[in-house]
Amino acid sequence: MVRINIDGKELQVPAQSTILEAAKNNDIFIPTLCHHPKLTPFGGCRLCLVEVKGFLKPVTACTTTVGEGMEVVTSSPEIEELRRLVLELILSDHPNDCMVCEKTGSCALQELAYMYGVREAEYAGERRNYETRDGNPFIERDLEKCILCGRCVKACDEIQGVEAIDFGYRGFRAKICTSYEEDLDCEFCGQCVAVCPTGALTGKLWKLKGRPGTTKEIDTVCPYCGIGCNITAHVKKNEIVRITSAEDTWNEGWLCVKGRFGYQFVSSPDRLVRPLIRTAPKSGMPSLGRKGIKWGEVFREASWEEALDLIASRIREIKETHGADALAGLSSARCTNEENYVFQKFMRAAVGTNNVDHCARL
Amino acid sequence: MIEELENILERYRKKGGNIIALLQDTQESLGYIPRMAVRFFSEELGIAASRFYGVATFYSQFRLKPVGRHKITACCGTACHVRGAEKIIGGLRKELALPAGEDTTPDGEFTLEEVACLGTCSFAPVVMVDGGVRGKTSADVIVKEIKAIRKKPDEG
Amino acid sequence: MKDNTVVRVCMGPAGIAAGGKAVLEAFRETLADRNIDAEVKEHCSSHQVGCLGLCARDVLVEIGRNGSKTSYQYVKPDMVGRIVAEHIVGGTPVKEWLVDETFDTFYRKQVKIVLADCGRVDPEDIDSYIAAGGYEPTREVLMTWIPDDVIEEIRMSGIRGRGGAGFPTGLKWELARRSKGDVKYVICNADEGDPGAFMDRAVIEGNPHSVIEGMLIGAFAIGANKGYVYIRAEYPLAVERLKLAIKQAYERRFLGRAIFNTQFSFDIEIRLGAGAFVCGEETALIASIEGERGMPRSKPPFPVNRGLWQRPTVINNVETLANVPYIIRKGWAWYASYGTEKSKGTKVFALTGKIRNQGLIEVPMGITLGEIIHEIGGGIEGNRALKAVQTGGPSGGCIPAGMLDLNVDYESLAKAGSIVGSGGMIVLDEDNCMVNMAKYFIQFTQAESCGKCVPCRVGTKRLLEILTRITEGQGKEGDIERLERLSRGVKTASLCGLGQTAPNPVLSNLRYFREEFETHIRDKKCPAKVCKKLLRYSILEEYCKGCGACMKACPADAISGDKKKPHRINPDRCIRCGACFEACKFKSVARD
Amino acid sequence: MTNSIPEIEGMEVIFIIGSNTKESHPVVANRMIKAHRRGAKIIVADPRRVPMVKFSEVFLKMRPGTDIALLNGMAHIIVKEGLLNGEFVREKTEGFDQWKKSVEEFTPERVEGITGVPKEDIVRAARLYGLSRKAGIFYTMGITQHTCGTDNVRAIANLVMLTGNIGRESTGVNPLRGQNNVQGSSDAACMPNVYPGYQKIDMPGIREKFEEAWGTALPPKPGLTATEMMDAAAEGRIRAMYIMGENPIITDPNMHHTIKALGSLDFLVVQDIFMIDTAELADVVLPAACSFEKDGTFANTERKVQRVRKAVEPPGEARDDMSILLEISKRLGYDMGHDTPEKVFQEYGRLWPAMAGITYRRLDGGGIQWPCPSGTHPGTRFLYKEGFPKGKAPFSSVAYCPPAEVTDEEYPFVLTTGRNLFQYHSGSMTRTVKSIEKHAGEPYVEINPLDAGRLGVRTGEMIKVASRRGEIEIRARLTKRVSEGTVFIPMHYREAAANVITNDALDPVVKIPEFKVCAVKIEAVR
Repeated sequence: MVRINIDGKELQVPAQSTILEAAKNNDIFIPTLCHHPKLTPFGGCRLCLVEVKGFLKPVTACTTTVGEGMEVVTSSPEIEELRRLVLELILSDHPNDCMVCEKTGSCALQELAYMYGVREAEYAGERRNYETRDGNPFIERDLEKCILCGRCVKACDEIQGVEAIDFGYRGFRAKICTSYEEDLDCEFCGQCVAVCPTGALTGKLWKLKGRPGTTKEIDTVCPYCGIGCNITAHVKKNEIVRITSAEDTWNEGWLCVKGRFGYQFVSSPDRLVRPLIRTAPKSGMPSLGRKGIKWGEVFREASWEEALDLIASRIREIKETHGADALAGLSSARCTNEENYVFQKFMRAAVGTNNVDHCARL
Repeated sequence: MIEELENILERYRKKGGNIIALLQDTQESLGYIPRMAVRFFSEELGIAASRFYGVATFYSQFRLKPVGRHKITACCGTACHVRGAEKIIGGLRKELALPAGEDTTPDGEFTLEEVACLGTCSFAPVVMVDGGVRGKTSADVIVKEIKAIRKKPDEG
Repeated sequence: MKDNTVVRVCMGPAGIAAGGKAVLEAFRETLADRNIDAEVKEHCSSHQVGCLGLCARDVLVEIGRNGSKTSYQYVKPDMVGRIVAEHIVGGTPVKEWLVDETFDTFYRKQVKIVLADCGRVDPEDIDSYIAAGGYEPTREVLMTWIPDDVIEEIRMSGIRGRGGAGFPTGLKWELARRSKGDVKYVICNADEGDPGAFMDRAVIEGNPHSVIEGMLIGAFAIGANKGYVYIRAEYPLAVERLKLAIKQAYERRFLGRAIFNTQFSFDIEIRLGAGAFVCGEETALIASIEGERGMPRSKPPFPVNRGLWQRPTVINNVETLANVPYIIRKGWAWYASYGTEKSKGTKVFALTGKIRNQGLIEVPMGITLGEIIHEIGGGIEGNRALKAVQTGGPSGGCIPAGMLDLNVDYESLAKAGSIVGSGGMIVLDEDNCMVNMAKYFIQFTQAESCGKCVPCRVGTKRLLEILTRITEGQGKEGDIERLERLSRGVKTASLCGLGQTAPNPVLSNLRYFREEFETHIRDKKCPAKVCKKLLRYSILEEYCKGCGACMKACPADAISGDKKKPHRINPDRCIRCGACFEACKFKSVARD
Repeated sequence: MTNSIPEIEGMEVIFIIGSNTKESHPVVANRMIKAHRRGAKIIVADPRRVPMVKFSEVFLKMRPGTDIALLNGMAHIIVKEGLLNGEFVREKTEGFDQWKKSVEEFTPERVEGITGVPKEDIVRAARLYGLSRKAGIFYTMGITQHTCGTDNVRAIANLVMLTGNIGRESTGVNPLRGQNNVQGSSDAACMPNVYPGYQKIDMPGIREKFEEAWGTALPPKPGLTATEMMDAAAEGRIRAMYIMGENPIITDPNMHHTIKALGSLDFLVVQDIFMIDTAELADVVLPAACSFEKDGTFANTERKVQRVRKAVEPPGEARDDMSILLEISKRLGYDMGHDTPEKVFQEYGRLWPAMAGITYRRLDGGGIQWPCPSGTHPGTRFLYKEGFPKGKAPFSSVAYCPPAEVTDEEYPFVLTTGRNLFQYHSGSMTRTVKSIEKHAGEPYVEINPLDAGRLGVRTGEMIKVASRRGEIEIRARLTKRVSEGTVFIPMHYREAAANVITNDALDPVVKIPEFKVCAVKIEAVR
């Protein structure tokens, strides 16, 4: 631990922490755009500039580690003027379409622009414009909204180990690129989307479905692999319109392509919506994806009452004629603990057999 | 092309090097950095292709498109600037009818390159034509040379 | 006939540019024809600076006979015959072709340390360097000194980084020595990026071993065993010479293991820059040597603590290192006897622009700008009036004509709003537009910005846009204030040296030539008549002979008029290309 | 898992065998990459050059089905070079000396012969793992889906005990579960031989306890496993099946056999969210709710129980599985006496001490890892801190035996099956997701370019892959990922279902089929 002084507050902070971390942990606000707590520092946006006694120039709080007896000022007229100018410059090269931007409401840039009351850019000038759009099916890349903070590049490298993207070109032409600017072809984990502070990276499925603040958010668990990542479902009009994961979950907000973008099955038109009872004899062979089978000719829709009664009576028959062990049940690794508990209890206590298993082995 | 790339890779693996060196060798032997070269190195070395592209687009030395048969290098150093380098470049672009943003003629004959400083400031304005230095020169002089090159059948 | 005549023909880039090859051939042939057994040497190629340094007068030819030397300037092949006939055979020099008197004043005020051996030694032959006392300092240091002595010696000499920032070299070495780490590096920064500066190239081409020696001594001082020279690929000759020099140094075991049979071993590798000005910045240079994009990293940590591959690293520029062996040889006191209290020793400048004697000069720190311009430089070219002197390239600023008594040293230049920088010194006359100059430099830095930090990436772009519109007659009220605010912001908020100094040309030009900016903005006029879009062309009827030359020349059909009758320019059609102005033989086209 | 996922960051050595972690458990891979960035050394053993190899120190590209040889070989080296953890072996294990003999024959030379892995690499891997006292092993179906699956796991256990790499933070053995609640459905005893919490039904007192709790008599003898059920059905011993959220036609080996089995049932109920392949053979199909449409809990691969919360209403008349079962149960004259998931969970906790301390309220503060015996217990991040439950853990000698089906002239290629990053299991969910289908909607077989060359097959061309059990036509994907003589087909695609071909030979103990190895022949389709 070292002793430092931020804005007159005497603080004890871990020796290796940066000024920014020290400030954050003590609820002292320093604006940032390129910094992300889970990624290595970058120091590009210059918003976290602070004055440190003994230094000739302001330094970036995100890259400077504390030292014993360090005296830091996080806000002064000079510093605020610099931050304001930086924001003006960023906005001078940023599209003005917050009204239709998926990020509105959760956009770090928008929030800071609001805080500093920066509106039309004093330094209006040429803006990047990129006609070509990335054709990948998952991630919308609107590079005109990119502020070159490099978070996506780091997430792709440090977290996912894929390095599908990197900085390309330089100066005003600098741009986040895939190799030879081909369409993104990666693991589509969307960590880049998760860390993007602006609307540059969003989900293609999200488009105009509903922005944070206008949706109901429910914390639950990913329906896919056995890792059980914590996710938040964003719901609008009884439809899941977005899946996100909070930074403070045990999975640190990281997900995979299935967890982040694989939620459409819930609202699929192919979902079963009514009990079905077979009318035609069994063909013996399933269609295995062959199209054009009319289920109406094989099954008829039935009421729950009828379906459940039928099942109960058939089970009773078979049990009476062949014994309980002529029945068997397969439960599901995709159902909840409670349902699995009930299922085996059902087979054992209600049906009377231990012929119960699930697909753990498959 | 493949065996050239393999040779480069061989050298790289022997003396050890880095992305820049690899790209410099590639450009040296191929004249530019083809897409497939990057793919090849990326697969062989397990270095992400995006990093090669990032480096290749950062340094002005690297070209992603083939370079023209004849190379004209105009110095834009300060000394040359104060002695009218802009005028020369303008004149050459006009003569070569270079499309905006392009530095090589559509027929792949000429590439006009602008460099920060050739370090012969005392001879400003300076232009290099196929490696030959032309000091205290002017647009007209160079244009004449270009016309001459156009006339005589290329021996290279 | 036997003769001890030596003909030296300047074959440096400038020499070659001026047709040195042809002259060289001419001499070889003529002498052969007359079967005179005289040595014909490529001269400036190795001694481009050392011998004459007045490349503006290339092709320069030096004829040495019986110890005496005579120099000819502006030699063309067709002049060779006569020179051979009258001078070499006849023994009487061709007066009218000899170099003129300013030739000597060019030297009087110079003090040569770094450049001293350039020209005396053959850069392609290590022996000639050794003969001139080369590698003796290294031997002495390695065998009889301890690292702290070396650092002390350098510290006392007061030498400061010649690359631009002027950080005390001794202190840098001391910090690196104290920094913990078993592996340390020395990097020679030969990525001479400043347009208008070429002393590093000259030193490496003229005396590469002095740089190697500087690195050796520095490495010994900080405890490094590996060094890199980061050099521009645009300097093929320098690269070639350096490679050769390193090879020879290895052969003599001045590099490698157990140098001079001591414990000390040191290796040098060359890394070619790939064309990025920003790589002159320490941390960007490091990234580049590691093979990555040359994007600067935030400091602290400083390279002396965590540099190349996270190891302690000292980065010195070529000129700095080339000084080291001489300081060791002659002692700190001798070195410190030159220069001012805070700026010791000499500095090499590349004197160019609208000045008579162009070329590299080495002067003691503290010499006045006036001495450089008028005595060394021989005054302004033609009979135009001096307007300003630009120093420090894109990171520097302009010193107006009125301040010629300014001392040239780190402090004084800084006070005047410019910097010593890497030593570019461009002389501007009344035909140079200061707004255009500011625009030129911002254009340069903007194109070289790496794009990592916002102030530099977007800020320089906006500066350029504002300057551009001013030079095109679109300047708005308040633009000067905009420029000032933005410049101040970019200076303090940028991540690295490039951005932190990029606005200097704007600020200093605003400081000394504000009214020129105002004229551009308010009156839409360019006093220096440089900014095309602000020029107005008209035909002075009284002089016009109606020859029609201007009409032919005009690409926009803006000129009309009957033969033999005064022509007229239609201002609405005129695109201000100036073609008519140049075409008119009767000076009847007016431009204002 | 004996460890929890965040512990991975602290591991010195990570030994991944038979797990394509980056594609099957991507977020675990993220942790491994983090560890790697902090200097952890990664060993990967796999027949394929799986993505994690990019981060590995050593890659052991082994022939499919030779895991035991490899693992015994590593043990052999660790013993011979004295890298073993003597103290741990003495105090925590038994049967070492006898076991030791069993690995003597597994010399690097011999193991190289069997596995095809250069012996230098085997030695390097053995030293890395053997010298580390903070190592974790990770495996999945690549280990278990073999006729020798149980022995594979034993061989891993031996390695772990030999080095004492277990029972501490960031140190242990970690099977990664394939589906969101495999752990949970095992815990909850959807298994033929145990009651909830792995309480053996044939252990004295256990059945009585549950009969008392459930207020009814319970069948005494263990039932059949899923794969045994299929055989029984085919033979007519099983007459009716109730399948909830499973798609055995696609996921079971030897599809034709499965179809025959299910086809011969008198009565089949399928309860699912889609009209899955298996449902097409059903007599009654019931529309169920998916996990976004109900409340409950999942237990993940690290034994962490987490809350599942209802986000949307089920479509149409679809109902959650639990209430459906409760209804039928009532109709069968048995009222289970609880109606909400929370009440079910409470009963679950009452009957299984390890779950007793977990409540829905506590879960709102984040997941809890069982064992969690009391309301104040924080849960258990890693297992065996206080040694093994049954006292000393026994070394068990495992002999290497080749796969049930080996290659021959007629069937010269080894087929191994698995998953890819984009699709999930039988595809019933992911294959309805447009973007995923657009990107990874087509079945393919990975084949080594050299093999393809010999067969005259180019990337994208259709080829026929046939085994003794069936054949499919599928697009070739040429890649060095697979070695010569080996081909790989992902299991997800019904239109070219790998399980038409796979072998239904079972592991004698846990009855897992040998998905990972079978012999096939390949020809170009012209």
